[in-house]
Amino acid sequence: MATITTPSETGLRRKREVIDQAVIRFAGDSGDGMQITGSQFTNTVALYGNDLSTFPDYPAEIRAPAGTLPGVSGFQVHFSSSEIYTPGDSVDVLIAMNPAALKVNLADLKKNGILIVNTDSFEENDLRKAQMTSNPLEDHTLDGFRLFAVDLTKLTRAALAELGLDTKSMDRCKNFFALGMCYWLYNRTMDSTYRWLDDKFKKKPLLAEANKLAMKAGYSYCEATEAFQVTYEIPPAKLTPGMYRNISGNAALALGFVAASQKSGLPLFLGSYPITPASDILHELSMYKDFGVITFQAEDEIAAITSAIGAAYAGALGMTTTSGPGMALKTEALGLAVAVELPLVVCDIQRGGPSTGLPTKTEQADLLQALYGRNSEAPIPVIAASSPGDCFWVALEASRIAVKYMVPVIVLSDGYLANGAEPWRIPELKDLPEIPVHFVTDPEGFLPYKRDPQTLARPWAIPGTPGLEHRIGGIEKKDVTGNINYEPLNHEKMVRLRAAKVEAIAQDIPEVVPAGEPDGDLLIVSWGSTYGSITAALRALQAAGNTHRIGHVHLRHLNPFPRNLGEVLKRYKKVLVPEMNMGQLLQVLRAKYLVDAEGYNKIQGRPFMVAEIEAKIEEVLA
Amino acid sequence: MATITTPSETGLRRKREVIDQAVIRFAGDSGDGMQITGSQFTNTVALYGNDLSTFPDYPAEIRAPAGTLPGVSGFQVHFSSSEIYTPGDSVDVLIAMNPAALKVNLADLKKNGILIVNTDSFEENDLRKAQMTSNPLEDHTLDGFRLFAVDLTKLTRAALAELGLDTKSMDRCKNFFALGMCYWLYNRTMDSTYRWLDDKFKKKPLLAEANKLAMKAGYSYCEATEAFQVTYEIPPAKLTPGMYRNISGNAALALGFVAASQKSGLPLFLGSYPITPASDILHELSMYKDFGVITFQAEDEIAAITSAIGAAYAGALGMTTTSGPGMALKTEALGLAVAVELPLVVCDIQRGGPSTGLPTKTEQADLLQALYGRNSEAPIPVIAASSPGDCFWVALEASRIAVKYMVPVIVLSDGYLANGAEPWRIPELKDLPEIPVHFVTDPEGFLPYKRDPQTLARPWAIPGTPGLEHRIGGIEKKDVTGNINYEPLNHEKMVRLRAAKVEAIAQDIPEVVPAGEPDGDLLIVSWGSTYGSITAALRALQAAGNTHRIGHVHLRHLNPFPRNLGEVLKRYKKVLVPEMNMGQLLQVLRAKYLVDAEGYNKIQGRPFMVAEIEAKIEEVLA
Amino acid sequence: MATDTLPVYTKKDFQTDQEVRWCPGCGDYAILSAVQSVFAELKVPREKFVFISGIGCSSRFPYYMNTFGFHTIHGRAPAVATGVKLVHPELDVWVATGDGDSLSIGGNHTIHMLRRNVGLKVLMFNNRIYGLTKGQYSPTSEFGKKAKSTPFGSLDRPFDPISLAIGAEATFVARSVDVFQQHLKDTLKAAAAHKGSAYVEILQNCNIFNDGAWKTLTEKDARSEHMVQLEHGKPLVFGKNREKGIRENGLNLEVVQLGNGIAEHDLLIHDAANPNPAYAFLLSRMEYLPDFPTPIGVFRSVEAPRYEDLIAKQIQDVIAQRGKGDLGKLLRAGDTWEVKA
Amino acid sequence: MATDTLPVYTKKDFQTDQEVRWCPGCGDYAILSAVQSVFAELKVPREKFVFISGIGCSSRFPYYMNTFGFHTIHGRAPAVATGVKLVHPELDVWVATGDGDSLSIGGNHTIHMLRRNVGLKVLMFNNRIYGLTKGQYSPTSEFGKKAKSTPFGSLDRPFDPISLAIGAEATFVARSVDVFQQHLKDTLKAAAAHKGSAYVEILQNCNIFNDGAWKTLTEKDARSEHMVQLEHGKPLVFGKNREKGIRENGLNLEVVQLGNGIAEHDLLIHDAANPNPAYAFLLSRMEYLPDFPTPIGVFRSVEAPRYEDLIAKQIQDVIAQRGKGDLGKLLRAGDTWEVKA
Ligand SMILES: Cc1ncc(C[n+]2csc(CCOP(=O)(O)OP(=O)(O)O)c2C)c(N)n1
Ligand SMILES: Cc1ncc(C[n+]2csc(CCOP(=O)(O)OP(=O)(O)O)c2C)c(N)n1
Ligand code: SF4
Ligand code: SF4
Ligand SMILES: [Mg+2]
Ligand SMILES: [Mg+2]
Repeated sequence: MATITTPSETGLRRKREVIDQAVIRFAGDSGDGMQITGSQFTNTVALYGNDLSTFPDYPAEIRAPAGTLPGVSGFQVHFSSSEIYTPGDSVDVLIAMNPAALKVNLADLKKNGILIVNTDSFEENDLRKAQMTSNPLEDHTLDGFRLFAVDLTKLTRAALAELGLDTKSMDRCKNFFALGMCYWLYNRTMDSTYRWLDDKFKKKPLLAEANKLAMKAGYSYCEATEAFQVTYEIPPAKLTPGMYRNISGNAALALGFVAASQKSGLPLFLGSYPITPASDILHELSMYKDFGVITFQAEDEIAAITSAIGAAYAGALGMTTTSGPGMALKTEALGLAVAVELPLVVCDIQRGGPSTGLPTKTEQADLLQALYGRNSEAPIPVIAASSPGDCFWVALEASRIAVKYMVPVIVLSDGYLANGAEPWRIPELKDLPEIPVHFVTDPEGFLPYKRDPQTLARPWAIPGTPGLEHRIGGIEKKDVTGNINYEPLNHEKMVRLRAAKVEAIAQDIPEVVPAGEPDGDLLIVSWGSTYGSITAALRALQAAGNTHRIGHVHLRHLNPFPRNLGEVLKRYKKVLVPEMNMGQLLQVLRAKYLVDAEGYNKIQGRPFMVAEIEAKIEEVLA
Repeated sequence: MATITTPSETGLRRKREVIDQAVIRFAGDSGDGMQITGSQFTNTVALYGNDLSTFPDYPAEIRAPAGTLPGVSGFQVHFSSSEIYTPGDSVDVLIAMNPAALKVNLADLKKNGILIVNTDSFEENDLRKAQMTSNPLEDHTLDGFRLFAVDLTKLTRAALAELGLDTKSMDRCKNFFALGMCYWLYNRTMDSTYRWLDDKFKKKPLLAEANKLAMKAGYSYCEATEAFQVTYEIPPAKLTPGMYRNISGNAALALGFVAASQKSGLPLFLGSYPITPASDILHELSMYKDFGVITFQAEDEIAAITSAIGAAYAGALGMTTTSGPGMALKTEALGLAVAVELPLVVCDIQRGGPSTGLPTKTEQADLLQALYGRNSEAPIPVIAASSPGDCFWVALEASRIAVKYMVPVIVLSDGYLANGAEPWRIPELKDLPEIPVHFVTDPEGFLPYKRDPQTLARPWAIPGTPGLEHRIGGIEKKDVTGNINYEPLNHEKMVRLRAAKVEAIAQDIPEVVPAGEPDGDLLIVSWGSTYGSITAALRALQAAGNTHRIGHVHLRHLNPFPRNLGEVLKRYKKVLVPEMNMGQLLQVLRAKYLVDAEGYNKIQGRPFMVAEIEAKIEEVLA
Repeated sequence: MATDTLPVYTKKDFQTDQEVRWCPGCGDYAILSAVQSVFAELKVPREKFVFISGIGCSSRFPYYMNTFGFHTIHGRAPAVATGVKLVHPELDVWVATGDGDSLSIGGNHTIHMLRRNVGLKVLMFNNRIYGLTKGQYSPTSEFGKKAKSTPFGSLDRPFDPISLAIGAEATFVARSVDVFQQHLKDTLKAAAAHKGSAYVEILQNCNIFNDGAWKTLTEKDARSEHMVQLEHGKPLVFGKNREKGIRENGLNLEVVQLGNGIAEHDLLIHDAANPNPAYAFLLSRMEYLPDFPTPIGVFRSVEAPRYEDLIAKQIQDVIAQRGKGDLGKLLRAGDTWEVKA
Repeated sequence: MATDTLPVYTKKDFQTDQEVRWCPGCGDYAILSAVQSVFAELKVPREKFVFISGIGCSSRFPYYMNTFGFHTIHGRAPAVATGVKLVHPELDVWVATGDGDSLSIGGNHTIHMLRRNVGLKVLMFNNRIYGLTKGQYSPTSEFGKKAKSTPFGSLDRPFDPISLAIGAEATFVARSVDVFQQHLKDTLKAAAAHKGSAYVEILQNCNIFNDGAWKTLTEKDARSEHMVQLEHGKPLVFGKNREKGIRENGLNLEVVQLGNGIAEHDLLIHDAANPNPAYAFLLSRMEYLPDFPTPIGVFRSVEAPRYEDLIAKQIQDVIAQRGKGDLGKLLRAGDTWEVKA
């Protein structure tokens, strides 16, 4: 670790350490603006060129009273000079705006980590609200950390004294005082935040000014006081060249579907009923009216999906978004979509269950529901996103398959991807996949269930097309003609055709290529949001000089599986399947390939830590 | 085959063959009363002591116009002097009341089988309605069968001439003319049908008389004419001694739940929404008000199951009945039942799918939905009935488990069991299992999620109990106290506890004991309504002198599996899993036991034929 | 499209080759025939018609109409149809449904469709029974109904479909009867002409499971006594010899004998366009009062913006303000930064 | 049970140890406090109270009531509660729900519960927004509402919960306001006293996502101008100085100035017991007419048999006729035969 000693303006001599990465968490009351503070810090490090990964941690849906434990809101930023994949297991710097925030987050602070607390909010009743019996600043709770006890509130008020704001408004700026301190600590410029403040408070320049002053005050406070003996330097990362933006999974999904609509030339129709953590997709898409997006907030999840089926029938790119409980309500309608063979995309942003469960926490436990949660044999392609940015590409892939094969497609994301954000390389339009669409128009020889010999897709014949008047429905249909038909052999034929159509997609998706070793001691098979932790863990093991031959297959397509998966599984002595559920992918792999794979299951409403995966791998290989 | 030649009253000498079994099918228009005719024949042979199995084959739900193909209604009776397990693959005697009935059913008549047709209904337009271009009685369609062309209508009218009935009423009796012929053909007495007619037409003695006359006329017609050269004798079967009745699967389920209610002392509450083929359970139970049964026809399936959950919460034996599409709608509520850990029984009478599919046809394709069709990890015990009579016992077992473990239980039956009937040995009340229930009443130390150490069941504390006021809900709960709780480790603990509770049931159910060989070449594993065909096939193979060592495990418990199943699977060289789906049990067995089992799948809306299973087994063993 | 280029349709043009599978004598046949004739007269290109249904005997309807047809799942037709309409407002979308499909499992979708005023024409076949599932009572069955699931009589109070629809903000509500072909056709035309949601209750006889449910209204002689026709701008007169009428009486209505001082112009003059739904609601409760007749015809028909038009307009407005969306710009929106090679 | 053996309750007895997790300033606090005080006065043993809810901020209610409580799933509380009531008619079952829970996803269960007249007391917290999911518009949000999912304004016409309930055959319908504690308590008591379904719309302020939704009714001065209290047997008077009133005018209502010839007895005298729902429906439409106030209080309160009582009675009657069911006999019913050893 390089160390330069620089004379600072104040003449104090300080160490400046060049390090590879850092994790910083802003924590405070819901009212303290921690999300804004975090995003500002994120933008600054992003613009500077670090790789990064962030994770907001809101309180449960309802706002709890100020200062209480359930009211704590946090925002974590992991930034680095090399590629990173997660927001980080534990934090180097914790900013705690009140006792509750301290109590909730302290466990994640590294030994000897930097802890900045706002001493002004450690009064008797602050402690009581946080259910603390003694003051941590006084007992020895905080030994073993580098504690910086700062009168944030007082200092901020002092800095803003001139402006003549009421105290409430002044106190609203104290998060920017803390932000200023962090900028100083990591040698960052405050410019982008200045710009943002100017823009945000166009109408209220005084508030812009106030927040700037507070931020500067925080910065100079560190400069002036003896407080910190070190500052840190984290050089830019070598990322693939290109234009970048920071993006969350839900925002990326929304963009992906708008892109799919544009590439296919189909109007986008979203039928949705709000539910955490999927609602933001509805919110995002409802802003894109200029792209002709139709967003329909339905009376319930059933109306949401059935309206989307109606839209698809009418020739739109029909989709619906939801989470576990809502997904359960859509299963009957999913069966209809399978039977009438219309394109449809259903996004399930998974959350903790069962039932209402842990609405704001993440989980991966809807895979089996996605695969089998319908009456009778109703096969549906299922694909899962692996990172916030990947959600964009998954939306395009789902739309491509739905339209090409005339089939409903389920997209699995989760609360962690939905709210987590990462820098995303913005694609060139020309790099987006084509999504060709063909509506039949020629009545000559038209039959509703006459399939394309290659894709087995039936024709898409939309209302309004002269001469194509026809009837479809959920009752079993005669092959080719689509007329109601109860004949035994026709039924078996149709059941097998619907299955074959989905199976055929395996020919239309890439084979898997394991990361790391192509064969050897251990293969890790995973899907969804565990991608980051597992990849990071494998890098870490490698860095630590692990000598075993380890491969990693992260599946995007969960039905059908890539055609070479079975063969790849056989190349390794052991197979480990880490999942945030009780072993759902594991069960499908074992059934299909009779491979004696082992599961590693965490079902705690939060992602795997890199260290947990590392430890498990070492255990398995030991 | 014994053959006696007896002088008949008319002096004609006829052969009377003693045979082991026969299959007879009555087929006609929906309006021809074939169901009644069939049930009468069934009663008579039952009272005589034959073993038997019957299957009605109605037209699709809507009544099609008279004389048309979709309008054909049939009733098949298989009766024997030895044990039988199915209604029979093909028929020895077919009664066809009109051309449509002939067209639909002829394929199932054995070569050289007896075919009785009502020639009076083969006019021009009868043929047209049946979409026949030429008259089968005249072309050679019927060569190779023993055709008896009888002017059923004319003869019936003649027989009833005296009574002064209008022709419509007279023609309504022709099915009894046909019935009379069959009684003669199989040397049966008409007494029980006389009794039934007297009872049914108490108020209309004239109609009773008319039908009796018609039946007698049919009987003496055979007696008098040269028509038949042979009559058949099928001696009584050696059945386990006891009192018997004929029962359908749906009726047996209903009785089973009334019995469970009586044995547990809990009021029975059924919340249901009508759906084919489950509706009859609702109809049956709604007649048992004298047992205090509360039947609530809800506005939809969701209200049906949630009202049952409310009833269970209030201390009733709560249940709901449905079929595939309705089951799909109940999945969100099932998750709630899992989370609040209340006893509940959900019956899914499976039918052909996907979506509306084949509403009146049978299928076994809801197993995976029953096991996994819910958001997140929500394990539920699943039990399946294997025969109409077994439905009674399954209802009791489901109720026992639900109440003992405070857990929702899914019962799987199907259209074939629901409508099919067989003689059922009526149990003595003392042979029924006990279903002990314990409501907590002591506030001392009461905690809503303090579990019974052995069953892991939480206490059942019903509203109205002083001092037990408490709150439950679908959000994750703190172990023991049941308070809302979002802690990561508590969540994992609760998820594992709910799973462990269901797994523990394996200790409370019998181990499997294979029928046939305890080990050897081939093990057949099956579940549900395939029991009959498979058992019959194995008997047949044995009879045919098959020398391979074959075992058969028919699973009642599909979650959890009997504890020794894995070990049993290893005792055989091969494992074959016949199912009326695309391989659902197969997939679970392969995943759990890594056994390379093979599936035999038929998905045609109708049961396996005995011959199909035989052939498959021979193929596998070849 | 210019209607003069329209092929001239006959009823036949709207018949399909599918064998109709309703019971002989079912009231659905009459409704099918009326709809087919009316469609032939509507001057709408056949390919613009879409018939969407749920599940039930009534919901088999689309199979027998030679238009675009979608037989969906139980109770969800209004939601599926809403999706179709929002994507293609110019289509003429009709819904065939039953008292169970529309008011039992589908009740929520029905009231929300009406509240939004989606431009759908809903034909609700009310036979006061579940026909397809062989005869359970429905939400419109009379209290005490003995049916498959209620051998001792049902204990639910029925909905009045007209009252419920009005309570759900419906802009067009009407009632007709399967066997009154002319009245039915006129009612269908009125519905077709209405811009927003049109909810039409059609009293239909299920001769198999609920025969004669509407006898008192359909029997030749009884008819005129038990029924009053609502005609916009006309007084409410009924009775075998049109000798009786309905008159205002405070906030209520009363039945009066015409003659000796009481003339038709003294009676309540029907105003289907009355903006206040309380008026139509009052009419819908008439039949529950002693000696009052059952009204048929158009209870309410008022103008209100169609949901699909509002949605299309909002999109146009936003595009007018912002210009058509540019995907490239959208992807680059917000804070971006470039990583140089 | 004899009420004299009843413990004397105080509000405290109905509070729980659970930390209340609504936003500071939320109208739900006021409702909770009113319910707790009213329960203390109802002379019902505490263990007989059951509070059932769906999902939403409002549906967290049961956790804060020291009674039996069941926080179920979104929209299904009326169905769950119906199950409880049918099994134990003697329990005092209340439902806490919101405008989304009760009228969006739960609309169908709500109208069917009302139609059946199940003896449930439903408290519908109407904040005209989805609070728990952070601010999407709801079925009661005003047309054009800008909310999370409608940045350009919503295009749905709202339900009037009172009209909808009346259209669904409700026997008791009332409206009150979170901040009018006394009026709210009186309304809750009236609901508690009603034998059948009681549907109470409580106007509630969500100060986070829809602050001031009911300002015009709650603001001190505006209040008297925009609101009229419905009191059985009393004239409809309103205005700062009670100078205005509502009077019948044909089938409609009109706003009149009191004085110069017009006295209170000339006004409409409220009759909550009016058997014809058209009367209460008319009142529910008043607020949509220019210059008319919004009514609060009990719109309708009529007697009708409770569903749970009818079901219990049917069972008793059958038992009275046939005697209690005998399982042995039941199993042996129909044709049986014996197989001898
Ligand atoms: C989800 C679901 N639940 C139940 C059914 C069974 N079902 C089919 S139609 C029907 C009711 C039909 O009644 P109605 O809508 O009045 O139509 P009708 O047959 O009387 O014309 C029911 C309960 C189904 N098909 N799907
Ligand atoms: C099946 C299902 N769909 C959606 C949700 C998400 N959700 C929870 S509460 C709610 C709406 C709440 O609105 P309201 O009933 O008005 O209650 P409030 O929070 O405003 O009191 C929604 C959409 C859910 N929990 N379950
Ligand atoms: S069952 Fe009734 S409604 Fe259905 S087709 Fe037959 S007669 Fe018509
Ligand atoms: S979000 Fe609104 S309704 Fe919910 S608790 Fe907060 S203020 Fe109350
Ligand atoms: Mg009906
Ligand atoms: Mg609300």
